[in-house]
Amino acid sequence: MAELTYRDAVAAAIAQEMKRDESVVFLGEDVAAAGGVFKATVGLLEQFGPKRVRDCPISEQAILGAAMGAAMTGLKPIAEIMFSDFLAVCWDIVANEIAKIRYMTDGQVSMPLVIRTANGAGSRFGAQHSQAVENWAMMIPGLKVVAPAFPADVKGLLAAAIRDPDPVLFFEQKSLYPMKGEVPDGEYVDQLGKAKVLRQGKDVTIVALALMVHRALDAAAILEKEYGISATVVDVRSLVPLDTQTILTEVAKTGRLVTIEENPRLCGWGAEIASIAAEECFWDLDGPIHRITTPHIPLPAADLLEDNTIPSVERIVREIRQQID
Amino acid sequence: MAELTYRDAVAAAIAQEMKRDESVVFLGEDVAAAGGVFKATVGLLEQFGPKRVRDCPISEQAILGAAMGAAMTGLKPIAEIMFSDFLAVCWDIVANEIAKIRYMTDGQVSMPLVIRTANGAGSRFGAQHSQAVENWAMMIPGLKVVAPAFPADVKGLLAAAIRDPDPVLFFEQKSLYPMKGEVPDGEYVDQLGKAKVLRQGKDVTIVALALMVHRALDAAAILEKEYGISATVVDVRSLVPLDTQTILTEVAKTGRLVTIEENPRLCGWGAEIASIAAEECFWDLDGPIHRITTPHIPLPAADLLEDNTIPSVERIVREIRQQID
Amino acid sequence: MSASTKSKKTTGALPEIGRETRLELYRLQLELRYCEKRAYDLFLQNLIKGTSHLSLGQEAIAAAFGVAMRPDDYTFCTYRGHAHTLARGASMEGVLGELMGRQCGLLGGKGGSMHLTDVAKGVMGSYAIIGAHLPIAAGAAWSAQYRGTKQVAVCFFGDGTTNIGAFHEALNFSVVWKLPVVFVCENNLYMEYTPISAVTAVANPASDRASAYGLPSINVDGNDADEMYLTAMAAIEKARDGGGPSLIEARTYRHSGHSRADPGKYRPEGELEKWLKLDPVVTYRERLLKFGFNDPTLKDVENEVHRKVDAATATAKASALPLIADIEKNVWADGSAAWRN
Amino acid sequence: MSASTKSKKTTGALPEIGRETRLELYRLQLELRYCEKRAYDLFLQNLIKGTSHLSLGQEAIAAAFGVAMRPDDYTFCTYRGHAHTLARGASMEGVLGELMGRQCGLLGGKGGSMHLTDVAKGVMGSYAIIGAHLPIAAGAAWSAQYRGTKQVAVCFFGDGTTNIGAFHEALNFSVVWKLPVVFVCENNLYMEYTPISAVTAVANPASDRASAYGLPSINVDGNDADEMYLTAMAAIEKARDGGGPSLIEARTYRHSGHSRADPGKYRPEGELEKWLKLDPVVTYRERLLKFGFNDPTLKDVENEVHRKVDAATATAKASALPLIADIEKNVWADGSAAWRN
Ligand SMILES: Cc1ncc(C[n+]2csc(CCOP(=O)(O)OP(=O)(O)O)c2C)c(N)n1
Ligand SMILES: Cc1ncc(C[n+]2csc(CCOP(=O)(O)OP(=O)(O)O)c2C)c(N)n1
Ligand SMILES: [Mg+2]
Ligand SMILES: [Mg+2]
Repeated sequence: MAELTYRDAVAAAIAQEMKRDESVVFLGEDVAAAGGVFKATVGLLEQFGPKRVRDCPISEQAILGAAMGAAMTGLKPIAEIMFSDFLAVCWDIVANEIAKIRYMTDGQVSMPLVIRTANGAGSRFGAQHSQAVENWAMMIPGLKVVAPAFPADVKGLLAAAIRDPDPVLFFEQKSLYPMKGEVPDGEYVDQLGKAKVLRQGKDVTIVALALMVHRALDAAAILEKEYGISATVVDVRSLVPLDTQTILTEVAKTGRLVTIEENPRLCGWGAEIASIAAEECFWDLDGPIHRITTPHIPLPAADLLEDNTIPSVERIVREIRQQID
Repeated sequence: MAELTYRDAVAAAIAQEMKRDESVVFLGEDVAAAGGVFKATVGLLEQFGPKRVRDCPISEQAILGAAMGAAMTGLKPIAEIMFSDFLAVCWDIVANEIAKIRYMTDGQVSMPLVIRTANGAGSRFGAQHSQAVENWAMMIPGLKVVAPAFPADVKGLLAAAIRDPDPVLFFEQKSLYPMKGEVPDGEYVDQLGKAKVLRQGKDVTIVALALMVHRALDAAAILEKEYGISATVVDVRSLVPLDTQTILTEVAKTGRLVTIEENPRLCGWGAEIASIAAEECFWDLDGPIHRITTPHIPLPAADLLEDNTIPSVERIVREIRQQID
Repeated sequence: MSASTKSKKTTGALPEIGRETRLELYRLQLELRYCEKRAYDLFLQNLIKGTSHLSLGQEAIAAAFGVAMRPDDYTFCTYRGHAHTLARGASMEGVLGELMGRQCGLLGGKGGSMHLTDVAKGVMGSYAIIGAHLPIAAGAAWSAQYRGTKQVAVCFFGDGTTNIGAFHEALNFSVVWKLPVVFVCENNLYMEYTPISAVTAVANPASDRASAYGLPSINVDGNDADEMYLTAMAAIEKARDGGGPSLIEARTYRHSGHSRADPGKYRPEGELEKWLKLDPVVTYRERLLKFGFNDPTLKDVENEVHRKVDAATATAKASALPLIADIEKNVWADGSAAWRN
Repeated sequence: MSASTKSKKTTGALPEIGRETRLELYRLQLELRYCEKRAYDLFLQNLIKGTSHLSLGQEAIAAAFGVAMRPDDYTFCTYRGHAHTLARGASMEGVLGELMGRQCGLLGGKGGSMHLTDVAKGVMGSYAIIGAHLPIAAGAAWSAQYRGTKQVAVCFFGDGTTNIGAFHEALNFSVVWKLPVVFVCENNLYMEYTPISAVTAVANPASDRASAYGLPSINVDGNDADEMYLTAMAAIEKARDGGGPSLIEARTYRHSGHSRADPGKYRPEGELEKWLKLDPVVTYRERLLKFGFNDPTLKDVENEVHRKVDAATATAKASALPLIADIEKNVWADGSAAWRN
C-alpha cells in the first residue's frame, strides 16, 4: 500500500486503465499539457501521448458530445468537466443524450463513458464554482453516479467506472484533492453500487457522501466521546446504483437515520434515501428521520460565510444530539 | 365565470398582465406570429404588437439570457421554452445565473421573470419531449416553481408569477392544454405558495401535482366507491414556496401519506415531501410513506408503453389499497 | 458571399455520374417519397400516434448521401430523419413499425418517430433536441480517426439549427481536430413556423458562417440529386482522406407542414406552388428521360418501390404491440433498469 | 481576413482625443494597475482567500471603455472583472473589501472576486461561467432599446469564450434584434493555460467570426489606450444611434498567471518579456510625455492614485467580517431565503 493523495489517485486510476485498454481516451480543458487545473491528471499526456490525452476548446457541449459519439462507436472516453457547476452548460448532452440513448434505441447503442468533475465547496470560489450537484445527476434516469471520499475509493471506483459499460458521473470533491490515504498497489478495481459501513454504532445511522463522510466520522467520534452517543457511519459512495440493502440494514439496526448532504436542501439525495427508509423500514424507526444539508441557498464566497453554510462537524454534532435526546 | 381551456388560460393571464403593465414582454420560439406550437399564446402578437411579443431564433441560451438581462434592467419578461426538456440546453442560464444573481450580489439585482414551459407526458413524443422536470427546478436555490392542474390556476398563478419579483418556473402539463374549466372573469390573481385541499378524507392523504392531481382525484373516487377507502387529495400547485403547513396538517389528520409524481423516481419532489413528513410529522404517521412515481427510466414513445409508464389511475388505486390494507 | 459562388467548382473535378448510380438515386428518392407518403396516410388512419416530421420535398439530399456513403459510414439525423434512415438501408418495416409503435419497429416502440436508429446500417441515431447531434457526430468521427478506419460521419440538420450554440461548438471542434465529418444543413427556409430569414443574421445560415471555422462556403441545390451527389462525394472523399470537415448548405423546401400538427399557414401565397415545380423526384424523372432512360424502366422502378412500401406496411400492421413487460428493459448494458440492489 | 484590415478606418472619422481625456485614460489605467497589484500583495499576506484573476497588462481596454461610456450605460464582466468594475467608478474599498470577504465589500462577501457588481454604477455583474453574460448583456441592451433610453451595454470577455455556444447565440440574437450592445473580446492569447491558437479554427477568434453575424471585422491593439478609446467611442456611438451591435477584438496579454494558482509555466520563453515591453501603462506614459505632458503632472497623478489605493486598502482591512446571520438573506426579493411556510 502506498500513500497517495486523492488528486494523484485520479491520475493513477486513469493511467491504470489506459495501460490495459487502448480504447480508453481522455479529453477536457487544460487537462493534457497543463495536467488539469487541479493537477489531477499530471503526467498522462507524457505517458500516453497527444492522441489519447487531449486538450479541448471551451466547448463543454462539444467535449461531451464528442465523448458520447466516441463511446457509441467503440471508444471508452473519460471526459473532464472542470467544475461540476459547468455541467449546466452541457446538461442537454448529459441528461437528454448520454443518459437516454441506450434506452431510446432499445439497447442498440452502448455508452461506456465517464464524466469526471470537481464538485463541492470549501475553496471560497463562490456560487458558480462550489456547488455540490450530485443530486442533479442522480435525478436523471440512465446515469450512474459515484462520489468517493477517500483516495483508495478514487482509484478503485474510477477504474470501475471506466470499465463499466454505462455512463458514470464521477464527482471528485475539490477540497479533498490534497488529502492523503493508503491506496492498494498494482491493479486495483472496486465495484460500483456498494456502500461502506465505516463505523458501527448503536444509536443512530449517519449516511453521508464525499466530504461529508469525513465530517460524519469526526462528528461520530465527538458524539461518542463527549455525549455517549454511538453512531454508525455509512459512506454511500455510489448514488446510482444505490446500495439500499446496506443502508436499510444499518438503519434498522439503530432505529435512527440522519443523512448529511452537501447539496442544497430541496430534492437532495438525502431526500431520496429518507423516502426509501420511511417506506421500507418505517417499522424499524424509533424516531423522525433527520436531514442535515446545505441550506437551500446559493453558496456565499467569503471563507467565514462558506464555512458556516455547508454542514460543519459542530452542526452535525448539535443536530444529532437534538435528535437523539 | 367563463369556461376556458387550460391553453387559453395561458394567453388570458399573459394578456391581463400585459395590459396593466407595460414592462411585461413576451418572447420565445414560434410564439408570436404562430401563437406557439401548443397554440397557448394565440392573439398576443395582434393585441400587443411585435415590440412586446417576439419570435426568437432557436437559441434558448440567448432567449433566457435576454430575458434575464431585461429583468435586471426594468422589464418583466415572460420567456417560453417550448418543451421543458429543452431547459437542459439553457440550464446554465436558469440554474447558475437567473437563480443566483440576487443572492450573489447581496440583493443588488432583481430578477422578476417567468419561464413558461410545456412539461410532461401523454403525447407520445418520446424521451426528449415528454419529461416531467419540475424536480430539476425545485432542486435549484433561487427559483420558484409552479405547476397548475386546472385552467383557473393557470390564469391565477401565472398572473401571480408575472407579478412576483422573483424568477418563477411555470410548468404547464402539455396534455392538459385542451382541458376545460371555470375561470374567474376579469382581473384574477392567485397567490404563490398555497396548496389546495381538493378533497377531504380520513384514511390517507394523497399529495399530487399537475396531471397527477386529476389521476389522484379519479383514484380517490374509485377508492371511496369500490373499496371504502377515504382519501384526502392535496394539489401542491407550487413546489417553491412549498405549503408545508397544509401538507403536514393533512398528513397528520389521516396518518398516511402517498405522493404521486410524474417525474422519475430518484430525487423527485415527492422525496422531498416524504422527507419533511418523516421528520416533522413522524409521530402522526400510522404507516410507511409511499411514493408513486414514474419509474426511473427515460420515457418510451409508443402509446401503450407511455400509458403504462407514468402513474395511471389503476396503479394509484392498486398501490394505495396495498398500503392501506 | 463571394466565396459561395466558388462552391460549385469543388464538384468540377469529379467523375461523371454513371447510369446505374443515376437509377439508384432515382430509386432511393422514390423510396423515401413513397414511404413518407405512406406514413402520412397511416396518420390519417390514426395508426400513427404522436408526432412526425416528414421529409417530403427534401428527398434528394438524403438519397444522394445514401448512395455516396460507404456501408460502414455513420449517419446522424434529426427528428426529421425517416428519409436519412431509410437511405442507409434500414428496413422499411422497421421504420413504419416504429412510427406505429409496433414490436417490429427499429426501437421496439421505445424511441418513436423522432429517434430512428439502426446501428447495423450505420444510422447512429435521430436526435430531437436541436443541435445536440452535431458534436455527437464529431465524436463518432473522432473515434473513426482514432481507430484509423477511414469511416466518415455525416450529420444532417436544418437551417434553424445553425443558430444554436452546439452548432458553433461542433464546427470549431471538428475543424481544430480535423475530424472526418460532413455537416449538411438542409435549408428549407423555415425553423418550425418562423422563416429562417427573420431570425438569422446572415442570408445563408450555414454557408455564410463557414469562414468562421476556416471552411469554404458550399451552397448546393438540395433538390438536384446529381448536384447533391457530387457535392456529397467530394466532401466524403475529403473527410476520408484526412482533409477534415465540410459544411454544406443545401437549399430545399418541405412540401408538408413542420410536423403532423402544422397546416403550414404561415407560407406566403404561391411559395409552395413554386417549390412543387422544383419537386426533386419529378424533376429527376424528367432528367432521366432526357438522359435516355426509357419510361418503362422508370415505371418498373416505381412499381417495385410501391410494392416494397405496401409489403412493409403490411408487415408493420401485422406486427404485435410491444410488451408492457419490456418497459423496464435496456436502461443499462445488463438489460435492466435497476437503480438499487 | 481582408475585412480586418479595413477595421482601422472606422476610427478615422472620429474627433481627436482631448488632453483631459488623455489624462483621464492614464489615471484610470493607473488605478486599475495599482489596485490589481495591491490585490496581489494582499494575497501574499493571505488576506484574500479563494481565487482571483488579475487584469495586469490588460488595463487599457477597461480604462478606455470606462472613459468612453455614459454613466447610465451597462457593463458586463467576467471573473476577470476587477478592472472593468473599477473603471466604471465602483468604490475601490468595495472591490478590495469583496476580495477580502469584508462587510464593506460590494457584495458583502457573498459574491467574491469573480462576481463583482455595482448596479448603481452600471456594473451589472461579473459572471464566472464562460459565455453566459453575452446573452445577458444582449438582454440589458434589449431593455434599453425597449425603454428608449439610449443606454448601451458593453460586454467584456476573453478569446477562449469565443468557442462556447452562448457566444454564437448572443451574437446572432443581438444582430437580428439590432441591439445596442458592444461585445469586446480581450484576446490575451490564452484560455487558462492552453494557447487559443491550439483550440480555435481561425486565427482571430472574434474578428474572423464577425462576418458570420453580418458584422465588420474589428481588430484593435488592446494595449493602446488611445486606439481602444476611439474604437470604443465608435462602437458605442453606433449602438446608441440604433446601428446595432459591434464585435471588437482587442489584442493584449496578461502579465500574471490565469489565476492565483497559476505560475504561467506554459508560456514560451521570451513571450512575457516581449509583452512587458508593450506594457500599456508604461507606453502610455511615454506617449503623454511626447505629447507635451510634463513629468510632475504625471507624478502627481501617480501619487494620487497610490494614495487612493492605500486608503481603500486601509478601509477594507478595517472593515468587519460579514455577519453569519446574513447568510440566509437576499435569496428572494423579500430579503429572505424561505422556501416554505
Ligand atoms: C433545443 C430545441 N429548441 C427547440 C426545439 C423545437 N423545434 C423542433 S424542430 C424546430 C425547428 C427546427 O428547424 P430546422 O433546424 O430548420 O429544421 P427543420 O425542422 O426545418 O428540418 C424547433 C424549433 C427543439 N427540438 N430543440
Ligand atoms: C463554461 C466554463 N468552462 C470552463 C470554465 C473554466 N475557465 C475559467 S476561465 C477559463 C479561460 C477563459 O479564457 P478567456 O475567455 O480567454 O478569458 P481570460 O481568462 O483569458 O480572460 C476557463 C476555461 C468556466 N469558467 N466556464
Ligand atoms: Mg428548416
Ligand atoms: Mg484569454
